[in-house]
Amino acid sequence: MSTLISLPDQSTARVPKKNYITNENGIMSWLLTGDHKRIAILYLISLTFFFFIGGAMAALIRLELLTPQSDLMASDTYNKVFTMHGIVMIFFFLVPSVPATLGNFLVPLMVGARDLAFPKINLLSWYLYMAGGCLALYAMITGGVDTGWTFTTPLSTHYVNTNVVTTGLAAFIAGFSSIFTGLNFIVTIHRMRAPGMTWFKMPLFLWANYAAAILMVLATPVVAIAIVLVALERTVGIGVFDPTKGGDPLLFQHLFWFYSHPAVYIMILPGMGVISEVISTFARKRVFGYSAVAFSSVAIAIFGFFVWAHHMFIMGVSNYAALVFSLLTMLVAVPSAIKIFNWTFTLYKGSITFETPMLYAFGFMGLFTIGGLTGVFLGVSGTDIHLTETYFIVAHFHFVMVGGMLMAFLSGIHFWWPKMTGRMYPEKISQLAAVVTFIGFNFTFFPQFLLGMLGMPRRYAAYPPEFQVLNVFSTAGASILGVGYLLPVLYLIWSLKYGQVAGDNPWQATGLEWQIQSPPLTENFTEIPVVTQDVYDYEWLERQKEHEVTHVG
Amino acid sequence: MDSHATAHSEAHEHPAHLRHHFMDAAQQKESATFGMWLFLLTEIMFFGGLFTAYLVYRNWYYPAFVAGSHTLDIKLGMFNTLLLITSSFTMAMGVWCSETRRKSGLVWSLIATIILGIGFLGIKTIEYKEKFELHHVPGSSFSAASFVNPPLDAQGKPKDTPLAPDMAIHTEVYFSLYFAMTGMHAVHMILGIAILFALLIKSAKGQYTTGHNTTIELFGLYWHFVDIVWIFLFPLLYLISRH
Amino acid sequence: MDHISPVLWQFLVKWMTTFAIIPPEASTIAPKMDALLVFMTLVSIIGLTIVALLITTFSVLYRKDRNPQATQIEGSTLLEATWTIIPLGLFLIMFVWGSVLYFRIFTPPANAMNIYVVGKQWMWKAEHPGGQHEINSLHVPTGQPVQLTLISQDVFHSFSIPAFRVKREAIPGRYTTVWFEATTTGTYHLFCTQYCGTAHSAMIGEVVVQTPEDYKAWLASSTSGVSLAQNGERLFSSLSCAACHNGAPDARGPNLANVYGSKLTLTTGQPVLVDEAYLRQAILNPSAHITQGFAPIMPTYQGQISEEGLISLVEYIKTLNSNYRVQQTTNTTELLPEGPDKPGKSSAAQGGTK
Amino acid sequence: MSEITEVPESHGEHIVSPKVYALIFLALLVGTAITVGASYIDLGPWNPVIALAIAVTKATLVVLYFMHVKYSSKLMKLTVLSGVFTFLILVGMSLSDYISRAWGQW
Ligand code: HEA
Ligand code: HEA
Ligand code: HEC
Ligand code: CUA
Ligand SMILES: [Cu+2]
Repeated sequence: MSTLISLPDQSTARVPKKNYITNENGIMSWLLTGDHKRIAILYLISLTFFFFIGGAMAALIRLELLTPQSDLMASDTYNKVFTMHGIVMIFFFLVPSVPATLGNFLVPLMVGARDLAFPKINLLSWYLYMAGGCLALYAMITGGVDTGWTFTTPLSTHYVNTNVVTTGLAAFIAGFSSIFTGLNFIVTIHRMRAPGMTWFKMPLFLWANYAAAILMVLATPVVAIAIVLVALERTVGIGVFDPTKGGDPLLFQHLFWFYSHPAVYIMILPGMGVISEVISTFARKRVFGYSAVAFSSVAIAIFGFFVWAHHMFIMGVSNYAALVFSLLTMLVAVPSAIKIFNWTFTLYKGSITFETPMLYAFGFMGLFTIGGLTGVFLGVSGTDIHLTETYFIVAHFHFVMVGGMLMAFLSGIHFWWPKMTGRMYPEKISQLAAVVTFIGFNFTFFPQFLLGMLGMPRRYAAYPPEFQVLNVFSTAGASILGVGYLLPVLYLIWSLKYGQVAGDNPWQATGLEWQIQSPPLTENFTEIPVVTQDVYDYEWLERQKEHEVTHVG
Repeated sequence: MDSHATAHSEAHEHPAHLRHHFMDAAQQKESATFGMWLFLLTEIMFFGGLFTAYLVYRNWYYPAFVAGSHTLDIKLGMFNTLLLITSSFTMAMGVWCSETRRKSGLVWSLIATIILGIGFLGIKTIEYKEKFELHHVPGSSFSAASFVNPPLDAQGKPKDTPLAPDMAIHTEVYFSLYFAMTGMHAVHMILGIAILFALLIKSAKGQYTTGHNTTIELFGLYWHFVDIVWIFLFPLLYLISRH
Repeated sequence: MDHISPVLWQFLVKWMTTFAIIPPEASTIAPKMDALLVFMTLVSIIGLTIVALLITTFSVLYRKDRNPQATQIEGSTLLEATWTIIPLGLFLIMFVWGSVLYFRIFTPPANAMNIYVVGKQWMWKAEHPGGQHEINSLHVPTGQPVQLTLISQDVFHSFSIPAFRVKREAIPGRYTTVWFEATTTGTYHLFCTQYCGTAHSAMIGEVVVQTPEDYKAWLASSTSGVSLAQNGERLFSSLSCAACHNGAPDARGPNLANVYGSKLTLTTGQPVLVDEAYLRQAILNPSAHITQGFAPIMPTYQGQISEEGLISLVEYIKTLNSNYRVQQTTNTTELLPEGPDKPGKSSAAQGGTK
Repeated sequence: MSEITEVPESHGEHIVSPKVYALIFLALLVGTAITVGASYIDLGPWNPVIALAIAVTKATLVVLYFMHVKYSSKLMKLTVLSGVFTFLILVGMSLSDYISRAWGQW
């Protein structure tokens, strides 16, 4: 099968001596760096760490669910485990995943700037992230927390005596880290585009991150205040959510989901940005319906604010509110469909190759479509009654978050790895990992749809024996999945030293970031580029190459 | 690369405050202002959660909110509003002074702002203290007794209409919101005053009056925002059904 | 099949023999829910297949080996419109259909029999009107609409019967309702599906659907001898409610006969419909709704009556359709040896001084 | 391009004069007085409406003049508006649930 990868002659090629990694040495040069690329690397390392913490929790969950009884751990331990799994995976892995690593690395490169607008705030955001993460781990070690990641009141305020306040504080701090990232992106994209880089010449990755950043800035503070009120209720005893004092516990749900629904789009949008870049590159084609894809990102961001109460359909919201929120949920699902179809048609008349990032992107398209369509099952208020709070939800959100976003994240990491490190990973093994992940994923989470249809409730340490068979499938799948995730870590680390030298543009991609050396210089561009070519202009790229050849020859 | 003439050449001398990744001071300043505004948006949403809670409960427990509101001292509240508005004015003058490079003007404006801010917090402390004494602080020591049997005035008539006991206990919701809202506001004031001190020291050394005054302007935005929050808190908390 | 591990084999056999992707349909709403679910599943499968087929076809047709040179295409407004409008249309059909279902499930019919369910960490208590109590189980007859009135004593719980396709959250401080009409006798799962703390997964039970005759027999065999209304009557007298609500024209409190289901006018001029939720509110937060013509003198009973007690009182007031019963209660009060409850009385006195 | 010697005014930035500040300051004081005054008159349901209307006016003045939005770019105006908009979504759509909970009960 023909491939796209064009690496320089390995016998003579070198990773450029002067680049952002070698620019300065010593641990302090990393910990005090203002360089967006180094901060991205810091994030990448710490995120991976938290992913494996969360993954270990997932492994425990799946082991416990191997048998119907709660025999591996008592139910209170199980509750702590899935709570920590959810909190770590959401707040410390998935929300910052693509924006904080790839976004930090690429936003300035793609707009043609030397750095993000506020490098110090960017560094601060990493420190906040770490502080929040460490606090969460501390809470976990010193007794854990068992409210579920949703902190449901009045359970979290009055009926558990675990580390709710500490964990809440951790999420609060992580929230500010996310706000600062978003703020930085918005300002950078608005104010620091290189000359000629108009809005419609921006890669779709930027549009997607821009939309996600809007959500980060506007939605996160609401969960912050909700958490503050929970903490005050626990410590001081104020009565805002406490039904015995006349408060309404549903109000907490409103405030929490006002953030946490947009948060799911914070999680998916940057991933969608990655997919746009990857599909376009490996189909050698401009993204079909560029402006439709761009605007659908913004539409998702805006409509994402209007649908939060679909998490509360059976919780006692008014039936009429349920009607409205259900309708709006249908509307927000459409832009995602638009994107899927546009990516599909990008393949039409392309010249397609199947490198690892592309395989992950295909995985994304299939799994996200399933996850998204099952989201519609939940958004329809009638069917939500049967499916809510069952494994159907668990399957839905793992399909969109793991099958969708995590796949997109891995796709992006593989895609930009040569740019970040200057080295290639072993292509065959990475393709294998992508396939293993896809298979393992389906084995793990597809049975959960069936479990949910059958009515198995989520957050159960013990369950009726008739559900066991499907649970065994799921656990078996999870172990395959675990291997699928372990592989990339191994060969990516390996490639740092032994990987082939990648050259500036191994994929012959069009973005500004590919026209500079890899790894880039600390200042990114020796001269700020003036953008004259269109976005995804492969013809321009061809001419460019010819030009270079004749120039050299 | 297709990129030729750069918009900004390396050899060009940077002003001291211009950071390397900006093309020019205008871009830097615009970015900073825009960033500050985005931060203020997060603040709007942060208080938005509290306002939502307030509106819900005010509709549910209107009599309790009226009674709770009547325990607040309208004179102190008004005086505090005055202090805060004035401090906003002095802050605006400070920005003007730094724009027009009047060093002593800036210093004095900042001092005035600090004094007014501290005055505000001082009065807030007096008000909080009274709430403690009356057991109106939510939590284990809260007591709604004074709403069921309001204190009598000189003529032996109750000062305020008594509440039924079941409504009276909901004054705790009012006071929870009162403390949460004014407390969050006070936290913002305290942070602001701390920053003001830092600004004061620097401006006394002659900074911010050399043409690079972004910091002062941004802080001004923050301070005015805190003022705006109070502009809403005052009528919402103090002025419920005063007639 | 010897080479497959026997355990695995066992599992497979077990699964194949009991293979089901939807739980039994045991209520009138279940087939309706399933029809929508099947419709949505079909649409989803078709949509997914289209996407998957397109991707595969394009990947085969336009792989680099076959098509070394890509043709640049800008986009197509017609196509964009197509895949905006078609999914939107389908989603809207689902929305309308689903909303009809939603309103049906959450709007009990007038002739439904009412069973109260109280959730607490970590058990379900069901209270039948006849005074039958059950814990972690629920007996219902076939062919009869049953309304559940749910409330929680502590945190959110969720009462879920997958075989009936209904589920409703029990929330603290407020009644919620859901209804169903069972069709097939049998024993079905009852789950608490809202995470409610340590023993959440133990908050399960069974729903026993019986023929009306069996149900009657069960009712007769498990009665505690005191119906909810009778228990309520006892509370009504021991809490000295009758001191004010004695039905006399000059009574301090309004006449409670026939109040259930009627429309009252509040002092604010607003009309309200008196349902269970209103009655419960009226006892706990009397001053929240003052009936026209009365002073806000009724004391609150917050913290003095358990949720079960409140349910009994509500049931009692619902059964009041003449003053006769109240007068009887008044008389029983005098006959009762232990006399009215102390806290009730003292707060009543306190309320009375104003 | 920027030169150190250049005065910042030449960036096309608008400096609001103290006179305007003083005027706004005065308006705010008057606004406060009116709110307090209005709260002592019984206007029924209009009391909170008036109080909020005045507060909104005051806040708008602060935003436009003290915070220079009147003299800022379209982007800045849009930013402020989008903040207000999201705030209204949060409050409005949450309240829509509370208001309609009792619907269908009469
Ligand atoms: C990345 C995260 C992510 C994403 C992107 C989504 C996307 C969506 N989600 Fe999901 N959701 C979660 C994460 C996510 N969700 C999580 C974590 C929870 C659980 C929280 C908890 O309780 O713990 C949850 C829960 C959840 C609920 C609450 C269920 C309940 O509690 O009862 C609902 C209800 O409406 C819902 C709906 C949707 C919808 C409609 C979308 C839509 O945006 C999906 C749109 C996409 C598509 C529709 C697919 C593409 C469409 C096509 C290709 C068209 C096919 C063609 C035809 C039909 C013709 N989600
Ligand atoms: C980004 C988000 C994310 C990700 C990536 C995952 C990943 C996974 N999740 Fe998770 N999950 C959530 C977010 C996520 N989850 C959330 C939000 C909840 C809800 C929590 C709540 O209810 O409050 C949840 C709940 C949840 C449940 C339901 C628990 C319950 O309701 O009772 C289950 C059950 O199967 C599950 C399984 C898994 C599995 C098998 C994976 C796999 O994809 C993970 C695969 C990875 C590995 C297996 C790691 C590999 C590493 C190793 C093998 C090394 C291990 C090291 C040691 C043991 C030292 N998750
Ligand atoms: C001190 C007198 C008093 C006592 C004791 C009292 N009530 Fe009342 N009750 C009233 C008055 C007066 C009203 C009408 C004003 C109002 O709605 O608060 C009322 C209203 C009600 C209503 C609402 C019906 C309507 O027409 O508005 C219910 C239900 C009710 N009471 C039940 C009870 C129960 C049950 C008890 C005992 C547990 C009780 N009351 C004890 C005085 C009393
Ligand atoms: Cu009760 Cu879960
Ligand atoms: Cu959602």
